[in-house]
Amino acid sequence: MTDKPDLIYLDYAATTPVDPRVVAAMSRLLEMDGDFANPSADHLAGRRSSVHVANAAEQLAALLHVHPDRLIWTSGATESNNLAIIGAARARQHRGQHLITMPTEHKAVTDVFRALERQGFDVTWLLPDECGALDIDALEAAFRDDTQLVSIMHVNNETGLLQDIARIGESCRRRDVLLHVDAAQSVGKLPVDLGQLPVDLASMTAHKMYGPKGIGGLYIADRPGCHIEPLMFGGGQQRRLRPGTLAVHLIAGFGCAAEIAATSLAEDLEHLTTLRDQLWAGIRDVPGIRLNGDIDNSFPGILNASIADIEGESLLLALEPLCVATGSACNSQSQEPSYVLRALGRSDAEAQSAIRFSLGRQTRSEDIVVAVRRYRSAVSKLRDLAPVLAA
Amino acid sequence: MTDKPDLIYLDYAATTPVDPRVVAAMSRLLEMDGDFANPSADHLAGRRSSVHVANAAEQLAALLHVHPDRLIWTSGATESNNLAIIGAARARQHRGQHLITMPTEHKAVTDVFRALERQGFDVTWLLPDECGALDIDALEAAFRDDTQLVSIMHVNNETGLLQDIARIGESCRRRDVLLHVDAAQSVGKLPVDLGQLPVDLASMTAHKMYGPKGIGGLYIADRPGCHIEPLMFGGGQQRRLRPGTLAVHLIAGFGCAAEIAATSLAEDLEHLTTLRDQLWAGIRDVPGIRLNGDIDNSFPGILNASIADIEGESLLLALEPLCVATGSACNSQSQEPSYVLRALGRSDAEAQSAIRFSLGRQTRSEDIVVAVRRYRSAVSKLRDLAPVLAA
Amino acid sequence: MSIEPYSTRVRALFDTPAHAGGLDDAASSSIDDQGVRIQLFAQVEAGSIRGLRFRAWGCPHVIAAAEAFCECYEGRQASDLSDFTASELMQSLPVPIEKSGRILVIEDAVRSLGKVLCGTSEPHD
Amino acid sequence: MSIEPYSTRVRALFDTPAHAGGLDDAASSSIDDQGVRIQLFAQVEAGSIRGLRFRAWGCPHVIAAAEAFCECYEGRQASDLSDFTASELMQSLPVPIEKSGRILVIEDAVRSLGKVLCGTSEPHD
Ligand SMILES: Cc1ncc(COP(=O)(O)O)c(C=O)c1O
Ligand SMILES: Cc1ncc(COP(=O)(O)O)c(C=O)c1O
Repeated sequence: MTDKPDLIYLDYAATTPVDPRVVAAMSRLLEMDGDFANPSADHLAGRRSSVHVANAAEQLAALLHVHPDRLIWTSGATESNNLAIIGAARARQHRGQHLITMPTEHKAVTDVFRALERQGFDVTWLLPDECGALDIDALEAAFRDDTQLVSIMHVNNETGLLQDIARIGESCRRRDVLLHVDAAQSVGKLPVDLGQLPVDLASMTAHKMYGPKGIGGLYIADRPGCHIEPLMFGGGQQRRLRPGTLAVHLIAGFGCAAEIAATSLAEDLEHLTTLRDQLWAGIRDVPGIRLNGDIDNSFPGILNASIADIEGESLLLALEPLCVATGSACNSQSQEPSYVLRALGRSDAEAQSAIRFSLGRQTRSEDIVVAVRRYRSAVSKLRDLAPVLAA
Repeated sequence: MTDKPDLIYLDYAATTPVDPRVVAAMSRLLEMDGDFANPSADHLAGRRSSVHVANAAEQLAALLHVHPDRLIWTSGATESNNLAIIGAARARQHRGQHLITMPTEHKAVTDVFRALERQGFDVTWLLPDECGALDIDALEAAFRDDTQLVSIMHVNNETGLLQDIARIGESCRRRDVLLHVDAAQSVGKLPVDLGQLPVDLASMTAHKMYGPKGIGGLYIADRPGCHIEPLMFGGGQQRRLRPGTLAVHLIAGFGCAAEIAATSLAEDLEHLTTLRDQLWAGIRDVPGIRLNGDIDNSFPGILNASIADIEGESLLLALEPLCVATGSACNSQSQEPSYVLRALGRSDAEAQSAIRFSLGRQTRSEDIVVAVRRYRSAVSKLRDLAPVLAA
Repeated sequence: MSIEPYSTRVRALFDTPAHAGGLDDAASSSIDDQGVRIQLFAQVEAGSIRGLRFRAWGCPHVIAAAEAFCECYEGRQASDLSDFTASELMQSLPVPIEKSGRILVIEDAVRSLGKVLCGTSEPHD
Repeated sequence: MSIEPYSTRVRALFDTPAHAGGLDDAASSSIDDQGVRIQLFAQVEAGSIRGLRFRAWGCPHVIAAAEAFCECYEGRQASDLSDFTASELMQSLPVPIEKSGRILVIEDAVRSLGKVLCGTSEPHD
């Protein structure tokens, strides 16, 4: 599987290639001649490894404008979400068992809340508007005396929609409710100043920001009442919040990716905005097309559009060699129409025809030209194939 | 931190360097020109990634003599232990809440059982004999009608002691009790035939067998009653037992390490036995030395010895540039004397003076020569420094 | 785990469905069921199928199966249509088992076309 | 996170403790407390410390501190010993704060040596 005849990768929201500088940083930490030792070990080699862990925490902390001690390393955003939500719900359950989230969150949030419901927690699911945004008044109305935790994502992984985390966080702070933010799709791609934002817990993952898969982070604010219980138990690593041998090379890779992101973020955003606008300009006049989300209030790396009367699986095949997603990559192996788009009020048919184009640092304008051409020809091919509605 | 004046790494039980072939296999799966895509994605790039995941499962399954479908990828043995123990205890708690383990297990087992105790489970802690072995009669006597799970490690991480998993498993099977085995220190180093052994759940980790850190495995036998509940919730990956984007390069690295282990295991063992014997022959006559464990019933990669009247921290510093451990690497940041050695009946003083030498594929006979010389001179230096017991 | 969901044959049939489209002055049948829409058109001369065309809305396997059917039965006797079974397509393309329902929709469309061509009414057996 | 637990000075003092050992015909003091054992030996001529030696059982900081003490006070007046404080060693080596208890054991040993040398009894204040 080595020859890749002109694949065009437009699935950066699912995962990104690793930046060559990150690869270089990691490759020095693997073999006998590198700092591969266990960073908890009390010997020279161990201490050398621990320097890389400390550096990486500084790098990620600098990107987020927080103190490195506030960061926990996990295996990815799924684990971070689980640890934050289950951990905070359990740590505060003596105060109350009411939690608030939205049905348009990633499965690594919604499925966690469903598990908590089964354990007796009471969850309010706030419905989004038709673009996917949270209505702040609805949030205000949902608070109860026993509300302990709100979890709202920063950037939606299917539509790119941005939630107003600052306002949501202010509402939470006024009521002494914790706010968890799934920032898997925003950290490293949009400015996320956790030193300023009223956020208590934030989940992130390296593989969405040109770092390696298998390493994530959880930010835990240094505020009274902001505590979590661990999900796993073991050696005393990471203040007992997340045990296990620290994966030095992955942590260093995440740190390096964070440092690169900090310097290239503005440029990346400009690049993505230009390409996204080029893409939308190229396909917006296709009859029956409908944007999912809100182009004016979105992370520009994601464009999601449904198309009337086209079968999704055939569209995906006709789009080859474009690598795009029909739903969130994390649940695309199921054939169900996206629950996120259904929650925005799209019909099953609209949801299953949706294509998510997600762009990244290596996407070029020529790729967009091909994508536009492919999309238009795929749609017209499939329309030509379809029965004329006579029956 | 690049120059490493003749460090001698003898801490392979804490973590191993990654085999260069593993590094090569992983490096092809990171960047844009490699198969970095999300293996769950429904497009060409995703399918190419998923091939590597499937191959790795075959490779690891071949090493263990099991079907690849019986393996779950985790972030390491700590997570595997947590998932297996908490998952099985919860899945079977309607049948009974009695669990059995030993105090000489790794913290990633003992701390999990302590957490379960706090949640109302009833745990029997079986004491080892003075070498660390489980008395099978004591196990038989500990079974109760409500016993659901036994967890016993294969190779002890501090002493190298081997438990008789086959006999323990037979006892468990006779009573329809699940057996979990923490095989972090044995998989890839000793023959572990899970197709034959009466084991229901087995934890393993790549970084102890020349694979990368951050990836582990859990074997779940295909037997009635052998079910676990997940610890984390999210996308439907891995039959919902362990969600999160699959870390393709780490999985492929683990697979490659397993394949290498399968072919080099016998030779590795011979190499380690020779070196271990050389080491023990070189230091066994040091006055006051005492072996921890049982050299005739051990994984030969680990040799642990206490020494009378020597302070452990000074011994460790005097041993530089040897990189050895005083306790398990996972809890060496705490200064407490090893709880494992205490459980074998060693005094605090004996436990804190214990040095674990752990050898690996790259250890050479010359390294052992240096280790012996260093150990002898460190001990005599510190003895010379010590007050003559007059007071 | 089947890593490649489409065989080379399915891909080829889907990519260039030579029998896609309608036919004038032709017998036709059409079915809309299970999220699949199929129209078949046949021109028959002296009992032999001179032209066979389809239109389809559905997943790639449905489109490929419709094309494969046309390819196979064009030129044959109209009476042969009653021999057609979904399972021959399921195996030859192949089509994954969970999609059998969709291929049965094609079978229904073929049966119904056969009936139109042969002017027979539903056999009661 | 302090990554290197021992300063260069601590390492040097631990590696080559020039004042390790005993002294014949010397005043001495000895303390065994907090898991630390210390013995100090001093030869004094005309109020001046001509030779100072130690024996120690303890962590590297204890050994380094004992050596540093000897290095510093050899050649000085015996009466200076009463000026010695653990905190000067804590800062100059340095010794991490959680080990202060152990260095106070050295302070006690020095005090006790001072008393032996000056023949004074415990001041009651
Ligand atoms: C918004 C969001 N949250 C969580 C995740 C899960 O991240 P990971 O794959 O690192 O577990 C993803 C991506 O899969 C995501 O897009
Ligand atoms: C016996 C044993 N179990 C579990 C672990 C934990 O493994 P990991 O670091 O992969 O979480 C280790 C090593 O640290 C170990 O030696």
